[in-house]
Amino acid sequence: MTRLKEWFSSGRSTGKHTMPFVVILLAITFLASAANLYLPEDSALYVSTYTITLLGKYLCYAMLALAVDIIWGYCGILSLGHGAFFALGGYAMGMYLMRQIGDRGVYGHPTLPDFMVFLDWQELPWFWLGMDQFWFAMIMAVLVPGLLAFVFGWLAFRSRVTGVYLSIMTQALTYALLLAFFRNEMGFGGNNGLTDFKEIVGFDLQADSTRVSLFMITAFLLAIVFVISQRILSSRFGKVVLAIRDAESRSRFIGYRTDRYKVWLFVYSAVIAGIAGALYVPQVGIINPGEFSPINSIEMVIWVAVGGRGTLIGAVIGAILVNYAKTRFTAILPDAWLFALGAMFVFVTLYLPKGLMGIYAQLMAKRKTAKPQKSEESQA
Amino acid sequence: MSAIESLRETFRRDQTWPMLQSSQANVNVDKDVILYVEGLNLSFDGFKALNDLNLYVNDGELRCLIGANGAGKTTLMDVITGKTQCDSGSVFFGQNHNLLNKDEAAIAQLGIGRKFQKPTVFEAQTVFDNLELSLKTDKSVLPTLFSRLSPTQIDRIDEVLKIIGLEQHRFMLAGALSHGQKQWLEIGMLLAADPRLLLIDEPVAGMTAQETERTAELLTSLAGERTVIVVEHDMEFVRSIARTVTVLHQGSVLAEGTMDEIQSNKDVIEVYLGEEQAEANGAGGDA
Amino acid sequence: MRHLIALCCCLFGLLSLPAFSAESPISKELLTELVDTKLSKLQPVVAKIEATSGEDALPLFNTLLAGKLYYVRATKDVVGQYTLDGDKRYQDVFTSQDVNGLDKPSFGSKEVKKIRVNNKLRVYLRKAIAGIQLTSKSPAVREDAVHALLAKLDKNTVEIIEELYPKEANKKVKEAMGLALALNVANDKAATVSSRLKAIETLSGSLENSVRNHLTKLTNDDNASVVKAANGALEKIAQRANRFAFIDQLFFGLSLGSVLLLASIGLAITFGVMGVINMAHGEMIMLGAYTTYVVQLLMPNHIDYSIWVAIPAAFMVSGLMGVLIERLVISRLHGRPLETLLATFGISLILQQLVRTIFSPLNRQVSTPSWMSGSWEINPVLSLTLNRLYILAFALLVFIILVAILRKTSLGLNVRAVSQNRNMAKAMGVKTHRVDAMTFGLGSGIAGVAGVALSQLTNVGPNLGQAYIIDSFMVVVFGGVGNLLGTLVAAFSLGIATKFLEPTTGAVLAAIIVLVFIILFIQKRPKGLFPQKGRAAE
Amino acid sequence: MKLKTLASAIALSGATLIALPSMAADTIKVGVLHSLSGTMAISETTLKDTVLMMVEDQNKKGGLLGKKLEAVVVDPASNWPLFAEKGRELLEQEKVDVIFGSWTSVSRKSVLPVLEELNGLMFYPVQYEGEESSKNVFYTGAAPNQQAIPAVDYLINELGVERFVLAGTDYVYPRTTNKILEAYLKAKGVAASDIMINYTPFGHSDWQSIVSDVKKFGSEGKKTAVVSTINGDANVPFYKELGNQGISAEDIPVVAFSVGEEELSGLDTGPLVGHLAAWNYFQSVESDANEEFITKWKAFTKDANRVTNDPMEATYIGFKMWANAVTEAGTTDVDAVEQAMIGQETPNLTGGVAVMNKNHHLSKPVLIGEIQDDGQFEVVWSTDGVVAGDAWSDFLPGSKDLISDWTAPVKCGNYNTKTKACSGQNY
Repeated sequence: MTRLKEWFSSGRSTGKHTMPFVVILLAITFLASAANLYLPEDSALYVSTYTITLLGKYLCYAMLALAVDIIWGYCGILSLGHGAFFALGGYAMGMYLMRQIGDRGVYGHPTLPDFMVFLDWQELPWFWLGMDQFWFAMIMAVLVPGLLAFVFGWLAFRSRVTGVYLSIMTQALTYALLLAFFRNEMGFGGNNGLTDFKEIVGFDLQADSTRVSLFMITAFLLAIVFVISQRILSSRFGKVVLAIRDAESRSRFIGYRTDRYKVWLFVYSAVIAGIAGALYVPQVGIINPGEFSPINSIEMVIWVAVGGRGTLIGAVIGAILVNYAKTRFTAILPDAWLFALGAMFVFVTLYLPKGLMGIYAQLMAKRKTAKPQKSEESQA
Repeated sequence: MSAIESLRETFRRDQTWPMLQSSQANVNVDKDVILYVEGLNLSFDGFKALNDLNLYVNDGELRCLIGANGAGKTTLMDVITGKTQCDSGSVFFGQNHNLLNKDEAAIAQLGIGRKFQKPTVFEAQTVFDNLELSLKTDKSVLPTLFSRLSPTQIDRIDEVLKIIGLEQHRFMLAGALSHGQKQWLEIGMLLAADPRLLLIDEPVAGMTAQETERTAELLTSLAGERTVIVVEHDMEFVRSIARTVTVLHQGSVLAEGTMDEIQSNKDVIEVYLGEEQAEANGAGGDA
Repeated sequence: MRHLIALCCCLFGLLSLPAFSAESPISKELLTELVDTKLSKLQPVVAKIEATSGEDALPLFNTLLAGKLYYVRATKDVVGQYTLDGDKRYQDVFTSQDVNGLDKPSFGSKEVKKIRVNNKLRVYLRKAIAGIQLTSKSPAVREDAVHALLAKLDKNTVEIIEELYPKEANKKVKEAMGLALALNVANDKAATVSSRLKAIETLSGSLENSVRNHLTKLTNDDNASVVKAANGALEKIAQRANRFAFIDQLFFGLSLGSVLLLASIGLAITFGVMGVINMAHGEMIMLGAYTTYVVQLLMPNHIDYSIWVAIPAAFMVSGLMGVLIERLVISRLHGRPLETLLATFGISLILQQLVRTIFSPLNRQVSTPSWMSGSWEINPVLSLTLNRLYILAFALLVFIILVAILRKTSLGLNVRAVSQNRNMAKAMGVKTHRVDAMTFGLGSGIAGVAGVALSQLTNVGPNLGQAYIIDSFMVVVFGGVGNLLGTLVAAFSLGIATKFLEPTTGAVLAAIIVLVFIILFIQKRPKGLFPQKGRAAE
Repeated sequence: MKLKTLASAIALSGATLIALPSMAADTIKVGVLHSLSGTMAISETTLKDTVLMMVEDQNKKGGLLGKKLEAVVVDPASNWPLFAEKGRELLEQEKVDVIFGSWTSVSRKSVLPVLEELNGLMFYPVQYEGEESSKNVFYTGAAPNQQAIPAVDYLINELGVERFVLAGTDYVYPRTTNKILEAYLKAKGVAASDIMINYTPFGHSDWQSIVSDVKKFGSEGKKTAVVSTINGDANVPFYKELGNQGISAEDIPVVAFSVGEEELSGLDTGPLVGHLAAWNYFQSVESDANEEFITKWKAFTKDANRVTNDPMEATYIGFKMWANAVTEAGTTDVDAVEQAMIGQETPNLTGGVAVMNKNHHLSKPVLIGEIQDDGQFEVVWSTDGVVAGDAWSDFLPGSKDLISDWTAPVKCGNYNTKTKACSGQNY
């Protein structure tokens, strides 16, 4: 414990963006929330609930992007299946919310969710048991993705499935889950998924206050995840991870069991994705197998690519920007959106391998060289 | 299912994680032979890379391996360091460590360092980090996560930096180093881990004369408390450092002895020295 | 006004051939009745016509069955519609000469009305026609007629057959007739038990559905021995049927396999040989399918040949697109497979949206050439659909050609050289850039050709490619990257596995099981079924 | 006004689309919530165009309540959560007075809570599984008893079918419909062994084994028919396989509930002639209203080959009714319009009059058509009168006691006639 403390307190090479980022993030959150709750509707500065939910969604995506970046940007593992972990977390939350409906479903059945009633299931399947307890559901939300990631990673990394193979395998993984969750026999509501939620831990999901608090919780968790990740990656563990990315065999030859490092990083990333999913569901009000579709998972990767992989802040910025662009484009000219998205993929990979943060870094570098003292030259 | 098992395996109470066990379980060398390679065979579909190869290396010795391309020098190193599985034979480190049932990491933790033909360092990280990563410490996940540099470790790194002459570049990205410097850094990384046995593959390829000289000094200085095996084409270099030379040919040992013995050996002259000129030029060529 | 003129000229047309209605072998009254009655009441009328004018009604019935029978609103004359270079014209059903004479304009769509038929009527018509055709000249027609009649034998058909049976010369027809009579006897409670048993014996040799149905009915006959015999016969039939059912399933597996092979073989080159992940591979297939569509648009009157034009066309289109992509994007991302993956995925999005904007998001209609539609009836229980047979053959052909190209041609040599050691190949003076472009073009072109084949099986729509991309990656990885034979084996084994799983697990679960299997398999053998060995692989 | 929106737009910390300087005061806003991209775009773009056409039409007639109509189109991109988000955008940002939208059940279910929270008004124009009735939604498509049950009756009575294959895509509409049909058939005395149920995933393309199973099932003596709730893309390969395995409509007729003119335009109908579909509307129906509608449609889309289909008519009827209701109520206020809607009558395109019932479902005629070689349907049978849409099926154990009645005193979407309780309302 004390060890943990000093680990955090130790100022050693904490990312210089972390603090500003956290401050800005929380500031915006507070302002927006306050503006929504305490300003009258017709005030010029009023922030509509629509905006709040939208922002909340973006932040969930940001967290998801963070998860993708941690393994792709830092460890070079391109997962095209992170949507799976996101969705699993989401389903755990969804199941909890479903149970919360209780007998207020359209059929007024005390325990069974509506979709089970009209497909006349007799009693609750075993995996729904306990899901009416918030804490249990939340444990599941991190445990299930974590476990899946562990099993998959354990198998994949030990047998040294790497690079493109791994990407394709992850894609197959999420695709298989997609098919599975579409089946109504699975007991997850099939194509319709889980929806029509009423309340979460006793708070009415439709109330603005609930939405705002969900939004704030998301922001806080994002900040926390961000800081923890930052610390992990700047620890020696982080250095090993980078080492694995750049020269895996070399790292093995100096005595690191790279597969275990990868597994645990993968699990960590999956858990974050799961949390993001769990936060996402109550805010958008539905979870269905669509979240498993491989396309989604690939889209997440492009958020990171745009923002700049290998920098946590880049992932966050990328996720928010791309999704904001999506919201706007799809509203103005839907057809153009897919062209734009596609073009973004090509352009970024061709011309911005480091993403927006890359550009930023270049600008900074320029400014540095402009200044007189040139650390490296002086040493060389 | 397999998840459960792997979990159980990983979290068994009655044992410390294999990677937590002290890697430096003492190497038994009272026959003062540190490396036993016996009857090693390996073939890549048809082509016999190693052919009943036997090799014994004494503790603290500096041994040079020479041989034409495809003689199996690098493959031998691959097998010793666990990169490649051999078809048959046995490799023992000291008398008590069978290397064939260990993976690269375990072998490295036993104290066997390996330097590749073309230098591989972690280009995206600073020279300092490179050395820190290769320090001889507990290299399993959790300890690494919470580890902090101790003063002694920092001293050790500085020491190594001095040895390989990169003090000024400690905060430079390894990627920005010159070819020669990278070679040195890689050797430095081996030193930082202070191994019992170093396998060094063409250390002076592409080095300038002075660099080569210094490398020679370094390696000779290493011999003694460490065992060093060097693969090199540059005959001059070999002559300058070698006490014992082993000639490999078509995956098995052709001859062994001092440089002079080797040079007077008929079959060697036949199969190897004939080509040596070309080889040397080749080596000079890409310098 | 215009109507009036049209009317006049059509009347004039009628006058111009006064023989028209008189010539008709069916009385004008009946025809008018045919025109006037509602669809639901039509059947008795047809029956009457059949009864009165038998043989002569054949052309009328055929036209009616084909849904080409119209009548002129003005005169209530029945006419048959036919198309003469694109525009609809009307002809005398019986003499089949143009009603208005070819030199004059035909009726407008307002002047004629279609005489509608529904399933019930179709069934009746087929039977009627069959009845008439029992005495047809061609034995084939006669045989079909008998088979058509097997379903429901009524008294008078049996009588007809009975009197035809002895005279019948053609063996197969005689057989069929014998079957019909046997059926009749077997069902005939009046007949002696022994004769019935004998009849059942004959029946047990046949796989006809109708036979089985009758036998099933017989199993609750009041005569015990008949029941026993019937059960025995059914048993016998069932055994034979099952054997064929297995073959059937095997064929399904192979067919699915061929589809997978087609979809993935292009990838086997771009991914397998070049090591380039082309997420837009599916869209190459899609382009091929759309090319087929366009080709058919351009040659609407020669659908049968359209495929032969479409194949090279599709190859060119997708191939060129492939080269373009390679030059513009992939070549710049050399040695960065993950980036390539993303970029090509972007391209796939663009291509999809492109066809959406050009061809609309709706599925496009690609019609099947007549020689590809229908099925090869080996016997009543085993029939292989032609289009899938052809596609199976086609897939193998493409595979062989591809192997030949890689083994024999200089391109193939270069490709292999580059794929094994790029720098060395460069040093040896191989124009690696050109080779890359060519290889990628080849792979994409093949995908396009696959698209032509798939257009015969499934939707031609913007999402066509998406449906196959994951499967094809699975196939290539499972088979072992860089190994065409592996791809072949993988495709067929996966296809067959899926098809044999399906009956027990259902389609979805089968797909999932196969996927999971592959995932686990790759964990065990990361290099697939047929891995490349040696240092080259590292 | 403008200033305010502008200011708030800035206030929205840039994170939302800036409301186009809205003239909420002098136009009535009609929201269109149909996917224009993604998998559902195939079907939904048509409906978007239909609404735009109706709006244009209405404006030619001088709009409503002296105001012009303004269509606000958004694209939920076939992404279910986006339906909720875009729905909120329409109601909260754009302040639309009515929404025409959704195709799939899941998209409707996704947007439903938003509608009820913000008390919006939506018209849902697609045949669906029923088992729902919301105060804020009017269901102008067919409920199972307006499509499935008459179709089965037709099969039994007209074609003498004794065995049934219920084949569907594995999602809620086919599942529910087939459950209902199963119960109905059993009630009609069809043995369980004569009912074969089969589900396939979305876009299923390899139908060989299933079709051959159907063939076997149908070759066992009794007249067999397939009742298909197969959705969208999967149909083309399904029918192609049918054609190739030589299953003609005379042997085993297929009656489909999701195959309309639009789907047929995607395939070569030659081998399908005689197969059936049950709808409330067919383009081929001869009536002046229909004629006019079709010509208008072709003019609007500038495409002589564009076909019309049932969901379009449903949209048409819904729009007409809404327009009347608004004029009647003299306002676009949701609650007023909702009450005014009930009892609205609008002539169908196929003749007869559609009536909006207390349960927010329509009374419509049911037609059964046979596929013709020109990609159109030939009506071979139709109900004598109109059939009232039934929100809660009487053939499902869960819902046989439920009714929906949005007039006083019940005012409840799912009112249990046994317990006299109103369950599952969000307000």
